[in-house]
Amino acid sequence: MAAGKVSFFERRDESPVRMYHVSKSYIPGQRAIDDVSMELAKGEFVFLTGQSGAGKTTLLELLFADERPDDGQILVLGRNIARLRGTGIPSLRRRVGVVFQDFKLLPRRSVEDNVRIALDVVGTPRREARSRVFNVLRQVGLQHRRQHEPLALSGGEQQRVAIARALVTEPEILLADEPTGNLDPDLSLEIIELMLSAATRGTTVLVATHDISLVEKYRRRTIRLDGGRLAEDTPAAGGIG
Amino acid sequence: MAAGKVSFFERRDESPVRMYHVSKSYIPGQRAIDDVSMELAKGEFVFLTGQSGAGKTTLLELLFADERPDDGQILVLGRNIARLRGTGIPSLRRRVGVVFQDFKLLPRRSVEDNVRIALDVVGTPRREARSRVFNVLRQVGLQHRRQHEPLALSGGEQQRVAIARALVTEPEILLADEPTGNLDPDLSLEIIELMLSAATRGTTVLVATHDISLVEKYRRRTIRLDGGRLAEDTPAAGGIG
Amino acid sequence: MSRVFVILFTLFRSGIVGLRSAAGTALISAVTIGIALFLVGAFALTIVNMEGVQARFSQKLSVTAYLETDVDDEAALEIAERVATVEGVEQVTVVGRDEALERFRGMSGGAALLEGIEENPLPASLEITLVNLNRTPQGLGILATALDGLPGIDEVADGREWIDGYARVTSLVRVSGVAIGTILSLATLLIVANTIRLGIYARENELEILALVGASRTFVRTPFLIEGTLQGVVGGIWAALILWLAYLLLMPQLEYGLMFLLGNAVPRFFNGGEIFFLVAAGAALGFLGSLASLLGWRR
Amino acid sequence: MSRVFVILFTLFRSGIVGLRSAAGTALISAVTIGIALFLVGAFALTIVNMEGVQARFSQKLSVTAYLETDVDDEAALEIAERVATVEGVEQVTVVGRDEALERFRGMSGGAALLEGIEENPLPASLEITLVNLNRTPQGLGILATALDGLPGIDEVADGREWIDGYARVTSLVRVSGVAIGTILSLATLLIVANTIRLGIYARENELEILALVGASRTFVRTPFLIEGTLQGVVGGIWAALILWLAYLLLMPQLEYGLMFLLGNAVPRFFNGGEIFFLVAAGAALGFLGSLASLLGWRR
Ligand SMILES: Nc1ncnc2c1ncn2[C@@H]1O[C@H](COP(=O)(O)OP(=O)(O)OP(=O)(O)O)[C@@H](O)[C@H]1O
Ligand SMILES: Nc1ncnc2c1ncn2[C@@H]1O[C@H](COP(=O)(O)OP(=O)(O)OP(=O)(O)O)[C@@H](O)[C@H]1O
Ligand SMILES: [Mg+2]
Ligand SMILES: [Mg+2]
Repeated sequence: MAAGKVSFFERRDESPVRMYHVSKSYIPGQRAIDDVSMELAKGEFVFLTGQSGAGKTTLLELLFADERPDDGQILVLGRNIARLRGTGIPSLRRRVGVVFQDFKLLPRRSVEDNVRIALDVVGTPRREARSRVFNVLRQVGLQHRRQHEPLALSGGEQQRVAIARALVTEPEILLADEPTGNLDPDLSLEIIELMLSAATRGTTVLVATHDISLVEKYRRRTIRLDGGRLAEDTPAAGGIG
Repeated sequence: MAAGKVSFFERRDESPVRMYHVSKSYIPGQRAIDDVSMELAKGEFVFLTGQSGAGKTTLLELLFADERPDDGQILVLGRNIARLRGTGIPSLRRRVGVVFQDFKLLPRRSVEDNVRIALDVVGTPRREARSRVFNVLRQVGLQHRRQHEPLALSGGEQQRVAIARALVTEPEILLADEPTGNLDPDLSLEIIELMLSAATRGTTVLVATHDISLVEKYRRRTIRLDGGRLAEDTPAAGGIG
Repeated sequence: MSRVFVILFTLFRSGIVGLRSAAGTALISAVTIGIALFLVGAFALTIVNMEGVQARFSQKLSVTAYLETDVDDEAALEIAERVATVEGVEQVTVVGRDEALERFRGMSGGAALLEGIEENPLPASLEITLVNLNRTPQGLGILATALDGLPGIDEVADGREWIDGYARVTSLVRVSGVAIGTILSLATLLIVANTIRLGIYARENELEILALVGASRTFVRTPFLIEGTLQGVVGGIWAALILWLAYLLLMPQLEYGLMFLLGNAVPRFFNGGEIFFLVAAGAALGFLGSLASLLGWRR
Repeated sequence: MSRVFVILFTLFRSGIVGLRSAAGTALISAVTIGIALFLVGAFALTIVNMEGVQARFSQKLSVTAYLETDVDDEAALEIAERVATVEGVEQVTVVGRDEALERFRGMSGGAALLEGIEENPLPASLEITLVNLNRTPQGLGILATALDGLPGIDEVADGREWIDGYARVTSLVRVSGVAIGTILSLATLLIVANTIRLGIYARENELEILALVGASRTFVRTPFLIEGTLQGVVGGIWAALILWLAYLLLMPQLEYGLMFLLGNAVPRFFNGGEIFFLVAAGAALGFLGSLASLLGWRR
C-alpha cells in the first residue's frame, strides 16, 4: 500500500493519547478497565501505578491496539483505535514503542537482531540500523552481549533488550510495562533517565510500575488505577515534562 | 525404581545447602559464579542480592541441578550435585521448590493444574492435592482465578501462581528468583511473610531480589554477589531464622 | 502401591489433557498418520486382491504332451497314469483323438481342411499341470526332459514362452510388491515420527518445565507416548474409513477391468481382523513415533 | 524505492535466518516433503513406463478377415485396398494362401493333417489394424459389420474377447491411475501443509511478537513463505535423489519381469525436464503449504 505516503491529518496541538470513558472486560461482568478517561500531552512523562491486576497492562494494550475497548473512545496519534482496520494497526504500532512485561523477545535471534527487528519493520537502511542498534545497546549497557541469544541472558539483561527495542525507533509514544521489575535500583534509575531524555525529545512516555521508590523520587504525573477505575491522577510536582 | 523407599543417609545436623569454592562459566573465561562458598542452615531465611548479571539466577540453578558447576562442591540435602545421575535429579528437585524468574508456567493448563503438577510428580492422592492447591492459591490471593489459563492472568498474578507451585509441596528448600518483581509493595510483603512462615516450619529459604526496601525492612541474612563473586554476607540483625 | 496408581492415573489424564490442550497439533498429527496409513492400506488392499489374479494365472499353466498318432485312447490313459507318477506333476488330463478332432473343427479354416479326409489324423494329447512349487521355467524344463524319454510320447509343447512370461510377471509382482511395501512403510514411519516430533517441538518448553519441577523422565514422557498412541489409533480409524469410502466410490469404476483380471473372484474389502490390524498398526506407529521423537529430545 | 528494497532484502534474510534458527523443524519439514514427493514421483515413473506396455499391447490388436477359398492373392490385394478405405482402419496386411499353409504346417499336428492333401485348402486372410482412437470393442464391432458386407470376405474373426480384455485392462489402468494419482497428490498436499503448519505452531509466538512490534502481515508472512518454498525445493531435490537411487537399486531386480512387459522398450528414468518439474512441484507444495498454514493462523 501507500503506507508512508498517506498520513492521517493531525492537529499539532492535539494530545497524542486520549481516552474517553473507556471500558474493557475479558470476562463478562468483570471490568479490567472501567470508565477511564485521560489525556497525555506530547513529551509528557507519566507513571501508571496500581496493585497487581489493577488493569495497567490492559490499559497499555488498549493503547497499541492489542486489545479493543468494549466502550468509549481511544485516540492515539489522531487515530481511533476501535476503527483501525487492515494495515492501520501495524502502521500505528510502528510509531509506538512498547516494553512488554514479559519482554517478548524472539528466542532464536541474537540480541542485535531482536533490537533491529523494530527498525526492519519500518525499513531503515542497513547501515543506519546497525549504528542505531549499537548506540541503544550501549545506552542500556549490553553492547558486549549483542551476539547472544536471549536465553543466554540474565533476567535483567533480557529486560534491557526489550527496552532497547522499544527505544531504538525513537517512537512518538513509549509504553513501558514494569520496565524495571528485574533491575537493581541503580540500573532502574539509569533506565528511567533514558526514558526521561526521550520525553524531553518529544516522546510521550507512559510507564507502568509498582516501584514506589521510583515514583516518589521523580514526582512526575502519576495515574493510579484501582480495580480498573482511575483512582488518582496526581500532577507532576515540578513543571511539565 | 525404588524411589521413595531408598533414601540417602543424612546427618540431622548437616546444613541442607553447602557450597565450597564453586565456579561456573557459560562463556570460557567469563565466570558467572566465581569461587563461591556458603552454607545455609535448616529453616534459615536468606536474601540473595546483586546487580543485574551478578550471578544470582546461576547460583540458584546450580542448587537445583539445572546447571553443573565447573569447579567446587555443591551438597544439597546431602547429595553431591555434580554426581547426580539418572533419577537423582528429579528426586532431588521434588524436595526443592523453585520460583523461576520467568515463572515457567504451562501455558495451556489452568492455574489449578499448574500448581497441582508439583504434587502430581510426587504422587499426592487426588483429594489431598485438591485441598492443598486450594489453600495455597488462597494464600497468594488467586483462589477465584483457579480455572483460568496463565495467559489470561496479569503479570503479578502469574508470578503468584509460580510462588504457589513452589510452596504447595512444602519443600525442604525454597529457591525464589525475584519473586516480587511484578508485585506491588503490599503484595510483596504478603509473599515474603508467606516464605518466612515456611522458614519457621523448617524450610530453608533463599530469595534472590533487587528490592532493597524488602531487604532493609526484614534485615535477614543477606548474601551479595558482585560479578559472580561473593561480595558480602551480612548476618541477620535479629536472631536466627 | 496407591502412590503408583495415583501417578498412573495422573499420567493418563495428562495424556488426554495434553491432547485437548494442543488440539490443533494433535488433530494434525492424527490426520497425517491417517493419510499415511491410508496409503499403506490401499497398497495392502491391492496386494490382497492381486493374489486372486496370480492364482488364476498359474492355474492356466500347463504342459501339453502330444502322443504318437497310433496311440489309442486306452493306451493314452495308461501313459497318463505313468506321467502322473513323475515328480512335480499335479494333474494329467487326457485329450482323446475324437476330442482333438472336435477342437480342430472349431478352429477357423479347420473344417475346410478336414473335408477331404476320412480317417482322424490327429493324435491324442496329455494336458499336464504342475504343483505350485514347480511352476517355474526350470521345473517345466525338467518335466519336459522327463517326458521326452517316455515311450508313446511324440512331442512335448512346454510353452516355454508362456511359462517364462508367467515367471517374469510373478517375479515382477513379488519384487515390486516387496519394494513398494517396504518403501511405503518406511515413508509412513518417517512421516509419522516427523509429525509427532514437530508436535513435540511445539511443546518443548512444556517438557522442560515438567523436568524442572521434578518430574521423572517417565512422568514427562508417558503422557506424550499415550498421546501419540491415541493419535495413531485415531489415524488408523480415519484411514480405514477413508479406505472404505474410496473402495465404495471407486469399485463401480474399476469393476469392469477387475472382473477380467480376477476372473470369477469378486474384489473384496478388508475383513474385521485386517481392519483391526490397520488400527493397531496406527497405534504402533503413533507409539513408536513419539518414542523416537522423545529419544531424540535432549533432556 | 530504496525502502522497499531494504524491506525485501530483510524479508529474504529473515527467511534464511528463520531456516537456520529453526533448523530442526525446517529439516523435518524438508524431509517430509521429500518423502511425500518421492511417493508421487515413484508413481509418476511407473505411469511413464506403463505407457510403453500399453503401446505394445495395443499394437497387437488386430482383426482378421478370412477370405473365401476361391479368392486368389491378387484378388485378395484388391479387397485389401478396398478395406483400407474403411474409416478407422490403420493398416491392412494380406496373408496369402501359401503363407497360410506355411503357418499351418508350423502348428503341432498340422503337418500330419496335410499329409494326404494335394491342393492348398486354406484361404487367404487380411490382418487389419485400427487407428488408436478406434481400438475399442465398439470400434471393432463397427469395423466387423462393415467388413461382413464386402464381397469375397467369408468370415471376420474380430477377437472380441481379446479386445474386450484389452479395453478392460486399459480402463483399469486409466481409472486406477487417475484415482491413485489424485489420492497421492491430495495426500501429499495435506501432509506437506500439515507439516509446515506444525512447524509454524512451534514458532507461533514469533509471529505474534513480530505483529506486536508493528510488522505488517506481509512482513510477518513472507519469510515463512520463503522458508516453506525453500523447504519444498530441498524436499524435491531429496525426492529426485532417492528416486534415482531406488531406480538404480531396484532396476536389476525388476528388469527380468519388466522386459517381458515392456517388450523392446527399455525402462527409463525421468529426463531433465521431468526432474525440474518434480523440484518445482516441491517448491509449489512448500509455498502453498505455508500459505495455507498462514491463512489458518488467526492474527
Ligand atoms: N486475556 C485475559 N483473559 C481474562 N482475564 C484477563 C486477561 N488479561 C488480563 N485479565 C485480567 O484482567 C485484570 C487486569 O489485568 P492486567 O494485566 O491489566 O493487570 P496489571 O495491572 O497489569 O497487573 P500486574 O501488575 O500484576 O501486571 C486481571 O484481573 C487479569 O487477571
Ligand atoms: N546460558 C547462558 N549462556 C551464556 N551466558 C549466560 C547464560 N546464562 C547466564 N549467562 C550470563 O551469566 C551472567 C550471570 O547471569 P545470571 O542470570 O545468573 O544473573 P542474575 O544475577 O540472575 O541477573 P538478573 O538480576 O538480571 O536476573 C550474566 O552475565 C549472563 O548474561
Ligand atoms: Mg501487568
Ligand atoms: Mg536472574
